[in-house]
Amino acid sequence: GCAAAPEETDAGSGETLDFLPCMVSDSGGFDDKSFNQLGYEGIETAANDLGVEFLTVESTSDADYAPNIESLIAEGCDLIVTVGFNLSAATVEFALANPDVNFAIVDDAADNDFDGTTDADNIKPILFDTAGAAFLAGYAAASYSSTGVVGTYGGMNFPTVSIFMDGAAQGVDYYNSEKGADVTVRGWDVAAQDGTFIGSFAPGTDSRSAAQNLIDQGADVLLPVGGPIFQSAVEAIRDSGKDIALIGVDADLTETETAAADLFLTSILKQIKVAVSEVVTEASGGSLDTTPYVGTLENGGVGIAPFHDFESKVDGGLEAELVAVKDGIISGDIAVKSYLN
Amino acid sequence: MSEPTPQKPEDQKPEDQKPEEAALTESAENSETNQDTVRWTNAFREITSGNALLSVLAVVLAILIGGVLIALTDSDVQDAAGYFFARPWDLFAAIGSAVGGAYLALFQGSVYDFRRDDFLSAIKPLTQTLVFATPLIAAGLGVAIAFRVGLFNIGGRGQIIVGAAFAGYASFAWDLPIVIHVVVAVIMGIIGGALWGAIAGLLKARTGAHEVIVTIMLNYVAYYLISFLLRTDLLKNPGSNNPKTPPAADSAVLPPLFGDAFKLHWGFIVVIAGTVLAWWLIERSSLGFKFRAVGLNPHAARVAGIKVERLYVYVMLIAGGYAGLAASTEVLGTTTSGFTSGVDAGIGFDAITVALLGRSTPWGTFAAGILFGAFKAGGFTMQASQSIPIDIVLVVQSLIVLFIAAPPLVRAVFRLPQPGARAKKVVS
Amino acid sequence: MKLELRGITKRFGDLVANDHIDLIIEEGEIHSLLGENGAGKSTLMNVLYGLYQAEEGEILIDDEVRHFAGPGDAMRSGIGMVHQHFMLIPVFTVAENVALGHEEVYGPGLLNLEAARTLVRDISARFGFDLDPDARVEDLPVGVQQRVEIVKALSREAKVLVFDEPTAVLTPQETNEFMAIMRQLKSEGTSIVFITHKLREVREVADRITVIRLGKVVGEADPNADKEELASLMVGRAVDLTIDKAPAKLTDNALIIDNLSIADEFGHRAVRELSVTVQGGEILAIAGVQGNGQTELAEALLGMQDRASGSITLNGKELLGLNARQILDEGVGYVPEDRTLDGLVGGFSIAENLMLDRSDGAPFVRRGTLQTTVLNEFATEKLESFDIRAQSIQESVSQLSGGNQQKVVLARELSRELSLLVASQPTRGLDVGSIEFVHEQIVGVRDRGVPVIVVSTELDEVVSLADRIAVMYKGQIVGIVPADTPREQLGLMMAGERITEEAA
Amino acid sequence: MTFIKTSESKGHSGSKIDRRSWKMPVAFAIVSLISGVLFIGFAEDAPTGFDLSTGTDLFRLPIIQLPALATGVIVTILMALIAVGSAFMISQDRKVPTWVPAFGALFALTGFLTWAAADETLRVPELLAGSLVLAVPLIFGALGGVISERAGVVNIAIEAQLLAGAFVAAVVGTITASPFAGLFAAAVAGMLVSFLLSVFSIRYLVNQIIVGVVINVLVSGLTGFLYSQWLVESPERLNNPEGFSAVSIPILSGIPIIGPVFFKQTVIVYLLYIIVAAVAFALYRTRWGLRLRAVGEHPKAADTVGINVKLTRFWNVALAGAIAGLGGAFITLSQTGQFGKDVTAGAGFIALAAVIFGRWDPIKATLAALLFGFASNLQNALSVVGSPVPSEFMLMLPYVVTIIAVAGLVGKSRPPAASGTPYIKG
Ligand SMILES: Nc1ncnc2c1ncn2[C@@H]1O[C@H](COP(=O)(O)OP(=O)(O)OP(=O)(O)O)[C@@H](O)[C@H]1O
Ligand SMILES: Nc1ncnc2c1ncn2[C@@H]1O[C@H](COP(=O)(O)OP(=O)(O)OP(=O)(O)O)[C@@H](O)[C@H]1O
Ligand SMILES: [Mg+2]
Ligand SMILES: [Mg+2]
Repeated sequence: GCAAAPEETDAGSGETLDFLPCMVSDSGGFDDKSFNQLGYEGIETAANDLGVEFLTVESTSDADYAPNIESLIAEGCDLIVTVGFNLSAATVEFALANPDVNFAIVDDAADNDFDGTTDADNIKPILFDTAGAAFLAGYAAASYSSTGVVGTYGGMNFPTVSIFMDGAAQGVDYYNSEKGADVTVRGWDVAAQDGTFIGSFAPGTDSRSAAQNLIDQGADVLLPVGGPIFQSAVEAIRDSGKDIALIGVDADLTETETAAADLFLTSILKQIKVAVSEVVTEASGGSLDTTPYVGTLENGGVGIAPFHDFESKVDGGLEAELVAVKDGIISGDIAVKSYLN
Repeated sequence: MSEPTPQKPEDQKPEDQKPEEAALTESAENSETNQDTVRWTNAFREITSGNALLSVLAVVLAILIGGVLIALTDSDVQDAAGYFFARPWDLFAAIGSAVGGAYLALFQGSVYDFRRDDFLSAIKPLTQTLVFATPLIAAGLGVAIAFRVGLFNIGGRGQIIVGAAFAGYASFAWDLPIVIHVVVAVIMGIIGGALWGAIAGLLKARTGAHEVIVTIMLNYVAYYLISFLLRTDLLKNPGSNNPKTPPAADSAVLPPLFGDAFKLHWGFIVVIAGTVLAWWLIERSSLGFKFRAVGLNPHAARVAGIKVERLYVYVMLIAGGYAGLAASTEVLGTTTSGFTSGVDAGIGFDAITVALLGRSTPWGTFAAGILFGAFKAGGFTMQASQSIPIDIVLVVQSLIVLFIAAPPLVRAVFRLPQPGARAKKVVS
Repeated sequence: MKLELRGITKRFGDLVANDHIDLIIEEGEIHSLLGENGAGKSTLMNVLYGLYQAEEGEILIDDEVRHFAGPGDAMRSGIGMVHQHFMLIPVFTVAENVALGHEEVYGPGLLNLEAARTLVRDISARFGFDLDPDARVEDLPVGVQQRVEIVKALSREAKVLVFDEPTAVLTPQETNEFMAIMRQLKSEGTSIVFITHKLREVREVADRITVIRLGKVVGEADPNADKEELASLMVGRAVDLTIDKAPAKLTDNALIIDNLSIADEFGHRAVRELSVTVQGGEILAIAGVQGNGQTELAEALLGMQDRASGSITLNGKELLGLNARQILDEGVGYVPEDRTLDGLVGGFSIAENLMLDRSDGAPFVRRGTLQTTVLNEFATEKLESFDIRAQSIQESVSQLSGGNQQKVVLARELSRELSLLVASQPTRGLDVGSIEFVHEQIVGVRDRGVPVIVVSTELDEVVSLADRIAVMYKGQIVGIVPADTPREQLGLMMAGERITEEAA
Repeated sequence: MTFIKTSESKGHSGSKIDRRSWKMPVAFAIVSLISGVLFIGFAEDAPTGFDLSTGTDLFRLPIIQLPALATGVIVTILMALIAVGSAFMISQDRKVPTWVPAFGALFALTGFLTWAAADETLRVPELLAGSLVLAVPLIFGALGGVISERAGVVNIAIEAQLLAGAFVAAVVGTITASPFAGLFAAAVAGMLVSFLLSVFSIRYLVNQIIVGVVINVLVSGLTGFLYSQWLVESPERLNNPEGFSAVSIPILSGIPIIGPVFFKQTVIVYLLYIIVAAVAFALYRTRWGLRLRAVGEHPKAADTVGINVKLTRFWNVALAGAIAGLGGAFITLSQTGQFGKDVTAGAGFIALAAVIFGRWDPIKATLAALLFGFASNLQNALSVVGSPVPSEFMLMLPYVVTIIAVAGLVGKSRPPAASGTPYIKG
């Protein structure tokens, strides 16, 4: 350590914004390579742009949510973003008790009395209609697959997980009916609403084993759903020495997971980062419109990522077909079923 | 680990061990002293031999090591270290503020918050500590009681999950009058945990299956079972698709102890009662006498006409029941808005440490539960105000347990004389 | 090799187990140590063997001071020890046990067990032992285990051998053989320290006797002194070695064992079609070499054997099929063979051990709650009446000496209303003073008109306690003879010889 | 030290006490019942394929096709026959040969597979190879447990040893860009955890179970802390280790079934074969093993023949930690490609169960771990081909199998006599 000491600046920027955005993760933590992490990036981006500090706290279990929100309130947060349906009840509780603090919740409608409206005026739900995007990815996977087997598996059979698998499976079916093809989906059964799950969201041996079994059954496109569990699939693919593509979830993993960029056919995007960042920015102005934000194919809140390196490997007409399918979904001509509708 | 094997006198008495250390070294402690005189002499000796002091020093030592970790990873400290030679005092200031801030936050979050103006809100963290301690004590008692019979109950997690399912179901699916509802729901939780615990006891009694294996496996089974049930209308909120139960009916909620401003609920009182009961059970009841006999020497117990196998079942019923009580206080008192498959929240495993730190005695477990509750409660504030990862709390916690359990080490670190150290036996 | 201990002092906390002990063992002598339970004999030997470090004093070999940091040093200096509690690994074979610690190996550590086997065979041959080097030690009878210990010590070419109560577990024949071995060793120039509580043995083989009391050497005794003299020197008071007991007054109460068979888990029968009747007011001693079914028989009487068939009736009530609880409730008193394993809960206090088999109802439990006041009064009374030497009733029994532990068991078993007493090896390892007391107690029960069964491998005990003696061999009773049967004849019966003249 | 040798008698009246175990007929009767309901009642009338070959085999074995319904009927009848037969033999006081339940279990398994995978083809070599891979960290952990407990120190800290190994392997493997360095470092890390266990339990005589439990928490907290502080910040520099990839052994790997299962694995797995064989051999045949077992069975006896009990325990616990650490390295270097919080996910506890299940014997513990690995992988394989059972119940499979195996087959087990008791010299 012989670097020069920094100048003792007295923060020249006189008019710093008096705004403290905060965030609570669910028990997955902020390194979950999924909505917690994207939410974190969202609040980070917005805070940096605004030039303000921000606070984040991680939950390790279900018992942590309420105390975490409470301690953030104690720290004087102006906006508290919570991530996941697990925090729904606690968010509503504290929103009602603290009407002068703004709240936002990712992936949940904060409607615990099921009356169709958010339970507190000061909560902004940030929702995503992911099934449509997954449908597109399924279609693309079916088109890309040369073995005619698309495999998927998830962390646990939660609706927020299975919606990807379900949408993709419907996309494959749609491809089959359109093209008279016979691509099968392994790991998800639309009728039973059940499939292959590893029982956790850890990228451990179980995830690896699930991927391996799908590969053994001939799958050449894999859709692992559940935060970081795709990492084990990457290892399984590399070791198999086969030409197998992955479909990412939540963010464009080709860009964020550079080490495995060559494996991602595409990703099912949920623009959590963008949406959170927008909400934070809006709230910094003092007022927040709390009508729910719903990311759809139409508004670009969900979608699929570009094919990047796979551009040359996919069918020439695929891009155009996908645009048509997307329009069909938006217009309602193609019905995508999910638990949300 | 071994089945409870009787310890022959010849290899039982550690010659250079002090009584207070021996207690921790043995799986189950010696019987309780009845004569007041003896008890007072013991207490007096404990204090004078520096046992209380040692516990404090153990905590200090653990906190110091935790502080090193905090300092090492603090970004201000790292920055200041970068220009250490230019302005060394910056480094010390940064270390001081990082470590001091962290522990101040821990204290403010768990005991008393100076930043509040009025006493009531300042003392709120202490009530928060008790909220977190409540299930830890209950589940810890479950581990401790089993331990006294020589059984190592790692199954707190599964027992809590099943207990929560039972208590939760009773709380939202049944419609019962006020007071009765909450009592029934709490009892249902106890029954659920007890049944799950009893599986391990039964298998041990009937087939000799080792309780450690069975309880570990039953944890997973319970987890997947509740995960499944949360996908069905049995436990899932019919209005929602999320794998989460409906909230407990108001009539089934354990009411707050000090009004709505404080989270502390009647569950804490129930757990105090549970601790008294556990104390009576272990130290004063005929059943507890048999438990301890079996724990210390199952052979002799059998020869004395004690039905060892049956006791394995009973004790696992009781141990599971306590874990179920922990579940009840959670889903009926602390998180009444419904729960998910994560309802155990690590309590099942923490309970093992709590029980062991409490030397498997009821009141020891009670105290250890409160210490751990304080760590949990303070951890939130530490994280929120100082951005210190919650993991550091785990580290400090485990170091404290280790140091408390090894007084000679603490003595050595603080250069205190080792009692019983003789001229020829140098204990370094 | 001459061995000298000079001013050895060993303390355990406040207790001075050895207080400036001086002891000289000349080359080629058998030196006997006598002393009560807890006098400090084993402690002294453990110091000599390097297991304990003495606070004061020194050890000299051939007038040269040696320091033993551990048993390894002692062994290298030619000291071998057969410990009071066997130091054998039960799951190892004989050869492995003998090899342990000085194994011969090939290359990087591959065991050469053949060398160990040869060693075992050679030494066995020298002493006429019949030892299978590949037998697992836990499967061997104690007497044979004893030989393994001896072979182990000899395999290291010990010049001084310490035997700490080696005969406590041996049959009379084995004891005689053992004494022959000691003489043979002595003639080969080995010095021997021999600790025993049995005065007959001391008088037979010892060249010199040192008496230790309360950690101090109180003097030397003449090997030709009579038993009473030795006993009183040892205990510090006069001891009456003969039991006065009135002739048996038989009552109608009776234990009738009929056609009892007990199979072990492999289906071999440990007890075969055994029938015997014990009348109230008499002591039936069951003699026999250990391992001939006595243990199983005693356990069956307490319902601890579930592969038993036949019938056991006590005053007309069938006991077989009842569990231990029910049998205890029938008034059966039981003194188990292994007190630390089966008789006592080491971590419990004396008081708690005294209520161990009455943990269900009155007087110690009411409405599920322990009655501590009642228990404490009871325990205090028993402490006194059974002369249990302890600091308080709260002292953990594991702190007591063997004799006092046995008294706790007896105090418990004899303070119930008994309809049958079964006592296995009631005085194993006890000193003469304690034996005297225990025997009085057992005779007291008999005089109350209760049938008593004493299982013992100790002929002295059998002969002095019994009204009738049943000798067991291979699961059967080879004969029931009167108490005054000559020892030689009993010895023959214990070897399986059937005797025709049956006593009523 | 002897074990609980007798159990309470049940009958009251009889002068003859029945001690025959009816476990087996009861178990097979239940299986027969279940098989009747599921495999016949709910059977899909389609064949199930069992593919015994992989593309790289020296020669191809045929795909075996079993008709689901017919197999169900046969298995049900067979189970019933075994139940009745064994009941008869037991009532005649005859011992049922061990091959009967063994083959019975195999048939029951076949019946289950045929039913669950009806209309699909199961790839047997892959199924088995995957089982082995899932078992590898468990075997390493279990060996660590066996060695430590055989030396008299209960090793609850297997989870911590695995986790420390996994963490260090990832970090060192990344920094040095050498998987071998990572592997070595993992062994060292496991050993360090062992030192902690030894110091507290052997030197300071703290209850070994307490130390183990606490060390698990400590290592979980420490690795979690360092992970979120360092690894997350710069994954490329710290958490992107060079992994091991599979190496096929020529010829051997071409043998059908056996080849793809055992001889197309990574270096760590080959190392595992060597370690298992070495430990199993050395434990009973070398001076090291003899002394190790001696201090675990009867430390005082070992002391009296001049063995330094504490030192022997110390180094063997260290060795145990090193071996368990390798298991952790396998997870990050060969399975997940990077470290994640609590990446071991309780494998240490399953390994602990395998130690007990395997009765403290290296080979048996390995087999126990393999059984668990098989059940886990079967779960995956079946859910991938689409099984009729809800996924959560499939996920329970390995745990339920273990409970049944322990309760039904193993029963009481006898640990090393002195395991868990500190050795205190007088
Ligand atoms: N390891 C120990 N720790 C504390 N006290 C001990 C220890 N070993 C022995 N003692 C005490 O030292 C005294 C002497 O015991 P020692 O074993 O030498 O007796 P002993 O003469 O061999 O008796 P016995 O005839 O019963 O074998 C006893 O009072 C005993 O309680
Ligand atoms: N660690 C110890 N602490 C206190 N007392 C001990 C300890 N170890 C042994 N003792 C006591 O030492 C004495 C002698 O012990 P030892 O094991 O040599 O013989 P013992 O129990 O008297 O056996 P026996 O009755 O067979 O002669 C006993 O009083 C025993 O209770
Ligand atoms: Mg003794
Ligand atoms: Mg002695």
